[in-house]
Amino acid sequence: MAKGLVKFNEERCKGCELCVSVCPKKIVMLHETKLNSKGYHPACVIDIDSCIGCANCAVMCPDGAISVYQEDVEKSDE
Amino acid sequence: MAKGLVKFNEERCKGCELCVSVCPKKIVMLHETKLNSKGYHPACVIDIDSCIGCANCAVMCPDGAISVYQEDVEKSDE
Amino acid sequence: MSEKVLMKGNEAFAEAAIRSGCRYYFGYPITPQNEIPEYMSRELPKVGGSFVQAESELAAISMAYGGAVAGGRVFVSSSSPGIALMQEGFSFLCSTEIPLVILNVSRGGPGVGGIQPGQADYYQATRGGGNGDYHLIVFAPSSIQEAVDMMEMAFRVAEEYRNPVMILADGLIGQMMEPVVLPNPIPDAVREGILKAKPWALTGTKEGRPHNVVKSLYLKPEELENRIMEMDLKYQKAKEQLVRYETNRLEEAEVVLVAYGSTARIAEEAMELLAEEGIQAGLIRPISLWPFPYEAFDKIPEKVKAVISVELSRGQMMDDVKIGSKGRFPVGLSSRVGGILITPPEIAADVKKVLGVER
Amino acid sequence: MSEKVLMKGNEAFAEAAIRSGCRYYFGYPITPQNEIPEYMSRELPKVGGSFVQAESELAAISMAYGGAVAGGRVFVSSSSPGIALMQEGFSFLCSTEIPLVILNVSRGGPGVGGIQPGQADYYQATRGGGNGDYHLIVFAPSSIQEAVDMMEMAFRVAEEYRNPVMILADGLIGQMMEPVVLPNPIPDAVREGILKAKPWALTGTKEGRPHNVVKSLYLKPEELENRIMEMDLKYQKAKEQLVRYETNRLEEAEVVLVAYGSTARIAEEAMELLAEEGIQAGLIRPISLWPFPYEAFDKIPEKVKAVISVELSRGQMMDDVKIGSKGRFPVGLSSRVGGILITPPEIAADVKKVLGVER
Amino acid sequence: MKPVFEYTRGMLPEETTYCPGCTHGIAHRLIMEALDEKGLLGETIGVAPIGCSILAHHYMNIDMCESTHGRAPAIATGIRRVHPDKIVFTYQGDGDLASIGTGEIVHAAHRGERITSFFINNAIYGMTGGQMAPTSLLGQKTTTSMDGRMQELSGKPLRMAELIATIDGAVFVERVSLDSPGNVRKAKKAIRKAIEVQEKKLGFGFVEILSSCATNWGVTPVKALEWMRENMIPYYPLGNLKSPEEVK
Amino acid sequence: MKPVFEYTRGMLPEETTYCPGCTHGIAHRLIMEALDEKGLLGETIGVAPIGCSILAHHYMNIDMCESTHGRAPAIATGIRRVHPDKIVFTYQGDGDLASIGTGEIVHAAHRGERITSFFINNAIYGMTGGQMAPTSLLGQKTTTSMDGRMQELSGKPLRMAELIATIDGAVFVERVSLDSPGNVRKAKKAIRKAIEVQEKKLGFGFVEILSSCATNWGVTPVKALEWMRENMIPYYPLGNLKSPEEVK
Amino acid sequence: MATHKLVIAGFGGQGVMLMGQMIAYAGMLEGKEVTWMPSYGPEMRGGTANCSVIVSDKKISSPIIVEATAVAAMNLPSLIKFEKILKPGGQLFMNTSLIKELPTRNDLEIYQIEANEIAVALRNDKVSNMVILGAIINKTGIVKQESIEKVMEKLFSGNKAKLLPLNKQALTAWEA
Amino acid sequence: MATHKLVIAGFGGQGVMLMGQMIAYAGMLEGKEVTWMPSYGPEMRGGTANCSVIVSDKKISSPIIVEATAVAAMNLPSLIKFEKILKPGGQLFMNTSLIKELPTRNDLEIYQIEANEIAVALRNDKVSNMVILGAIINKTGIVKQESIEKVMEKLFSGNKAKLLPLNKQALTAWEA
Ligand SMILES: Cc1ncc(C[n+]2csc(CCOP(=O)(O)OP(=O)(O)O)c2C)c(N)n1
Ligand SMILES: Cc1ncc(C[n+]2csc(CCOP(=O)(O)OP(=O)(O)O)c2C)c(N)n1
Ligand code: SF4
Ligand code: SF4
Ligand code: SF4
Ligand code: SF4
Repeated sequence: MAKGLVKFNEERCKGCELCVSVCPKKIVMLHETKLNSKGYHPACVIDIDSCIGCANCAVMCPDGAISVYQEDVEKSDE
Repeated sequence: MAKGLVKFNEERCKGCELCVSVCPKKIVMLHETKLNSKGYHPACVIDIDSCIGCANCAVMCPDGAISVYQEDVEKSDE
Repeated sequence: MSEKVLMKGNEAFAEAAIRSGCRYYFGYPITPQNEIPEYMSRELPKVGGSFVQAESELAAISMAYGGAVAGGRVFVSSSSPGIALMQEGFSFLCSTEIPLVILNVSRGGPGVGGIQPGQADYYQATRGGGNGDYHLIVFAPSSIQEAVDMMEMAFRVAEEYRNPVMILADGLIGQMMEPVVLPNPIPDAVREGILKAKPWALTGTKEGRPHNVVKSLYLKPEELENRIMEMDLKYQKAKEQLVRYETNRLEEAEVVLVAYGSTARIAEEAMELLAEEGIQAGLIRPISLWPFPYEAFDKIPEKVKAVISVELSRGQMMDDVKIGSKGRFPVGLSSRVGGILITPPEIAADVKKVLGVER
Repeated sequence: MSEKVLMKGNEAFAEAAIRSGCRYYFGYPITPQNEIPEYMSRELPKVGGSFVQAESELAAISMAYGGAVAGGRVFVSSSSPGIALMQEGFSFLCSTEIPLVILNVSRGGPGVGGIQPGQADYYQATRGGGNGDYHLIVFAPSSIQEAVDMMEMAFRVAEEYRNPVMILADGLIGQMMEPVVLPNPIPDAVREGILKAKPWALTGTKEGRPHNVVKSLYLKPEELENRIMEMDLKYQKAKEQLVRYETNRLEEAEVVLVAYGSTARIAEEAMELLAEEGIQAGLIRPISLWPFPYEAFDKIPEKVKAVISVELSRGQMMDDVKIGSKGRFPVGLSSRVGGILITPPEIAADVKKVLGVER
Repeated sequence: MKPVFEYTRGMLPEETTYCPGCTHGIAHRLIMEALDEKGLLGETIGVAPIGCSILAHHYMNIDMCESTHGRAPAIATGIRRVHPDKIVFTYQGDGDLASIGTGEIVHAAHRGERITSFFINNAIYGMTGGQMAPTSLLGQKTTTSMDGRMQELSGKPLRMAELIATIDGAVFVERVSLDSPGNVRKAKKAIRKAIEVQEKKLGFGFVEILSSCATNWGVTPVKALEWMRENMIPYYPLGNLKSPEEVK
Repeated sequence: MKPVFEYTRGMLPEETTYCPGCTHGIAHRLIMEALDEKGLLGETIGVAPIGCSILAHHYMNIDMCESTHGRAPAIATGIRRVHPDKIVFTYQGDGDLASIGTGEIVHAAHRGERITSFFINNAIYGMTGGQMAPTSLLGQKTTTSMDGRMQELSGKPLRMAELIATIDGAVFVERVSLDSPGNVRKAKKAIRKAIEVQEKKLGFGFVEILSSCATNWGVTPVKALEWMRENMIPYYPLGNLKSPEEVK
Repeated sequence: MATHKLVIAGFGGQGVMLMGQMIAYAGMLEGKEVTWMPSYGPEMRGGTANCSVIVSDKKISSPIIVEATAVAAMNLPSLIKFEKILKPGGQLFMNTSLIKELPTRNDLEIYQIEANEIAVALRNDKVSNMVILGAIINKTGIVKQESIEKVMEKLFSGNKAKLLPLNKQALTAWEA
Repeated sequence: MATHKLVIAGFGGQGVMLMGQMIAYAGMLEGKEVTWMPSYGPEMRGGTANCSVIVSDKKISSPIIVEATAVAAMNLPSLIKFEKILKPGGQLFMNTSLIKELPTRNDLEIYQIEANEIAVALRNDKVSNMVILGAIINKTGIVKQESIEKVMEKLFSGNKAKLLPLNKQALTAWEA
């Protein structure tokens, strides 16, 4: 399994949960307590180790709040 | 063959020759000399005896200038 | 008379139209008047009427013409850019002499502009953008109550004059809530009589009368001129009979404010502020914008130092204020635009500037 | 200067637009201006330009906006009801400050009306039916030559002011033929420079500059007010710099005629008729209808007994004549409508009636 | 002698102002004949377009009004709401219906408005003197396409019947032609059916009627019929595109 | 670490004013990504509609203008004539394109105008607060159809892609949806193809993009995606309706 | 005379527009002030077409003719419509090939021209309008014959040049 | 005081519109002059919603509030936007469950209400707006509590009747 890394721009997040709903690993959630300056609970990843870097969350984010990176495939293969 | 009779309202005629062009017996023509008050040569029938009463001329007349009658079928049959 | 209710202006307008016997509404959504089509879509079917959400304002005014040509009491509403799209229709309706009532809940322009209240559709309403010699009859209420009270009159005038009547409101009285006493519904018998009183309406001949024809094209200039002169007579009559206005403290005034619609309410508050400072201001409030109450200006005492047009536009009503003033007084402007409502202190300040009073 | 040619007004207007550097024309057929799209469809492709027959006047003015927003010199023409359909577009063009030239070859209204010449689009042109505070800049030529000569100026003014300019002609000068000297085509270099002088135009960023945005919506009232006040400044400047008019024999006059466009030619003949009868008539001919030459009226000598608005409409320009006259003189009307051209004897008769002169 | 063909009393005695041989006259007559035969002349309200046939109300012996250019289907919608039981139709040219009035015809169909639109497709703007219409054929010379309509500049002609037929609310769609007695008779049948659809309150009906404009095509009326057969019908195939069970 | 997904520089850093979960944001991004990948950001001119996305120019990093309501395809036509070699597109909602702007979209297609129209079908009027659109589904509750859209009153929802596909000048027509990552990725492909059609000067391109409006549907953004799958996609089948050989 | 005001009227297709334009053109070549104004629009379809031509030494204020100095009527409806606007003593040109009636006024200078017959005699009945044109310029002096011939030379050039002699001939074919 | 000018502002969805309408309604029941004016349009989507309520003994000329006698701020952006328009000494109601900051002005009468916590204590966090409403009428006297209760009785009738006791309770839940 590929290994992914997800970065959130919390200020842009509107807490819509689209990312939450499409994560195949169910590791994206809204932060329970944190509020951004717009007053939304921003999304975050609760178990980054399970992330496979599929980028589904980012593809569905209407607000450009998510970037996804993957460990270099060669590296992880070797 | 049925026997027809065609009446022209010459004042309404605009001399377009649509009736002329669709008569299967080629017996409709524009009057060569007569002019109606609009200045058109009105259509007329040159050989009423050949008329079969198909009403093609009237069907095509855009100006309601033609009426067509047919001898009663019973009569002509008897 | 029914009891007082607290209602949003737009909904009150819609309800008043229904109570005035309107059974047909055609409209296209636009802020700040969406409560009207929404209300009509719910309520008209309940009284056997018909609501159609048109595909555009052009279609809406055309459907309205269709409904009215068929004899119905028809109501149409929109807001500024939507009204701009109806100009060809208005000219056509006037030329065919088809009555209906149009409500413009106006907002800031030009173009898309903004959605906050504005009064910059004064030219549009009173001079129109349709082609040719015609006039809409235009009334401008300054409260929900006044709007509601004038609705039935608007339908009657439209039908008597066979001319569209426009009610020029704005986002302020459309969106606000105020206690209002709704008029009683007109009796069914009266409502049903309306169609009968329109012998010109298209109802099908039933082969019992010559066919009715409603037309706008007159290729022969002589005929067209006759039609226009006939209409002109009607418009002259309107100038005699339909002028509506209020004046306030004109006699004592040293300065006169002219304001219509929502702005008149604010101008009244400004008058009080000025009075506190010892400046006597009078008010002319045109209620009919076309025909414009020019005669009100004859009542302005000679001593008045200036007449000030207070409007949420860059001096559109000022033209009529100048015509009314006939050069007797300098004419000034007090205005905010873009959806900003002018405040009483701002009006007072403008007045003092014009009068050259030290602050 | 080229030699004199005999040309139909409409074709001369089209050719003059091309020579003024116009390369884009969008239009929808309507009598009496069809020769313009027809001419453009033949000639524009020859000079590398583009003609599109739009699906409607709404589409035509929208395409025109598109062409102009992209930096092109764009020309649009129509006639009265077609112009009515463009009102929303005009308001939008003014709000986005996009320059172009519009020609109204006006006919009789209201509604479909007739197709003979009329001047009943005065309100439409000068007060508009679009929403909000905006103005078209309007010029009214009284001959084909004048129309042709003002074309290039119209494009320049439109671009300098970033505002649409309307040329208000009528079926008379559109349909008639007169000898005319066409202007020389503007040099290619100048024409090519036009686009460069429009840093706001949408040309693609080439990623070499921040993106250009042309907009009309301002949801914040403060921003919208600022925009309107900026435009207002521009309109004030226009009032100082763009007023155009002619006067004729004002000094000796005992009565003053005010007439524009084709009607001014007829009024001049009426002046001669009156002079033969010993009545001295002067003439004010507004060439710019917006801004209106109010200052011309200050030149009217005090002794003048009446000012008469001569127009092929029911007293539309009369509003401006009244504003200009400031109550100094009674204002009368001399008019025929419906496509009928007023004649010099009719004008003379109207003048005498106003003056109370025996026939 | 029994009458085989007499001018319908649906048409008023007025003579039309149409050019000699203009098939608008035939189309008018067919609609009025159909209404008369069904006894509906007194129950019908018509809307005339802007175009040569703006004065249709001069000739048709029914209640009628003029319209703003292209808006007839919206106007008919308004009439329909006030008179739910009358027959309501629009009569429109190709400039009126297929150009400026595209939105109104599409949305009358979309709402399934119970009206009938008779669409007179003569591939040109008649009234204004022969400009290109959306239905002008490729290569056809008009006053705004002097070298013939070119696809690169103006696209291919619009087939309205096919377009309207994609809309669910349009339940009856047929294209007919007035080029010959046979086709005129077929046209009549389609018109009758379209009216039946309305009587039965089934939805929106659309009859596209290929028609001639000898004047602006620059040919004689008889040649114009030939041109229809040789050029129009091949591009605009005749026939029924849609018909509800109830009137099949 | 290699980037799998970074926000495209085609989008400006501005935050959008769209409601939480509004898929307008996805549609914006996809178009900008496609343009960026083809190196066309500097060569593109866009036309924003009247609708929630009127401020698209606030977010898209290209030359852009606002339009009058529904007229974007006519505006794009004007732009196209002045800049024959740029990429020109319109971005329009269903009120804008399928209602008031019906005439303009049909005729841009009819002329085979070399532009691309991105049609955001969210089955409602968003900006004005949830009125019925021509694309609202039967039974769908809106502020002007409180008891749900009824066929008798308002007809059946209009399928624009199918209608446009009947027009010869429209050479590329596809319907896509933004309800799931898979469909978003397919949408992106269709958008790329539509832009290619324009680069190759083949004709008019139309991409209908099913989109959500949680706010006016009165559901959560996640439920909105479900509603799309359960209700919209069955009525508005996804897929390509038309594609020229050159981009297949 | 300082100002000629001529109305030419007939069926659409009889070439009345062209006749008027030729006179206006010729007037312009002579350095005169000229205007030409057509009737226009759909009413042309059924009825009559006409144009007004003014040729003058002075500036022309309106191209519309209220009182004509001359009228050319190419058919009966035109005669009926336009004899009324002639000034007393005005000149009336009638194509008597098509008009069998006489005008009702008796204060006019009337020229009856069997234009079609004359044209047929020239072996081309299309030039009947040029026959009338010749009569007009001959009797009114509105423009000179050389000027009209110059105009004809411009008009009938290129592949139409072969029509020039016939047209010139038609111009002088009518003898009063 | 003769004229109360109250602005209530917060997120869309916090019920600020309803709060304002209830006060206006109550004022009307008391025979006062009242107006209610909402912010409207698409800008509500992202930002704040607010309404202005005026209750007065005199005719009200404009429903727009230039200088407020009281402001209720349900979130931080609202506080920032509206504290400015309070007249000196004006009353400010803050929902301190959501606003942790303090206003910048120090010439105001400030009421801090932990509305959400109070509502949660009542077992329904949806009534936090009624808690604030109670505070407003209690401290401003804009309308009487009985009047609001009458309004509530109209509002919560039929199948909503079961919500009435809770809402009435919320009205008096806050103790200064
Ligand atoms: C708003 C408006 N635009 C344009 C016109 C001019 N106009 C009159 S009829 C017509 C089109 C005629 O063509 P068509 O609809 O095909 O009918 P036809 O005359 O060929 O029967 C046009 C463009 C008008 N009257 N009003
Ligand atoms: C001429 C005109 N009519 C109406 C409006 C009001 N209006 C603004 S946006 C809109 C429609 C919005 O719906 P849609 O196109 O579906 O876009 P969405 O907001 O759903 O993205 C309307 C009717 C307007 N601004 N101008
Ligand atoms: S999809 Fe984007 S905006 Fe929505 S919750 Fe996830 S990160 Fe936030
Ligand atoms: S079809 Fe009618 S109008 Fe034409 S020539 Fe025959 S009778 Fe005359
Ligand atoms: S112009 Fe064409 S459509 Fe119009 S009446 Fe003549 S032939 Fe018929
Ligand atoms: S109203 Fe609907 S379409 Fe508009 S931004 Fe909100 S969710 Fe998107």
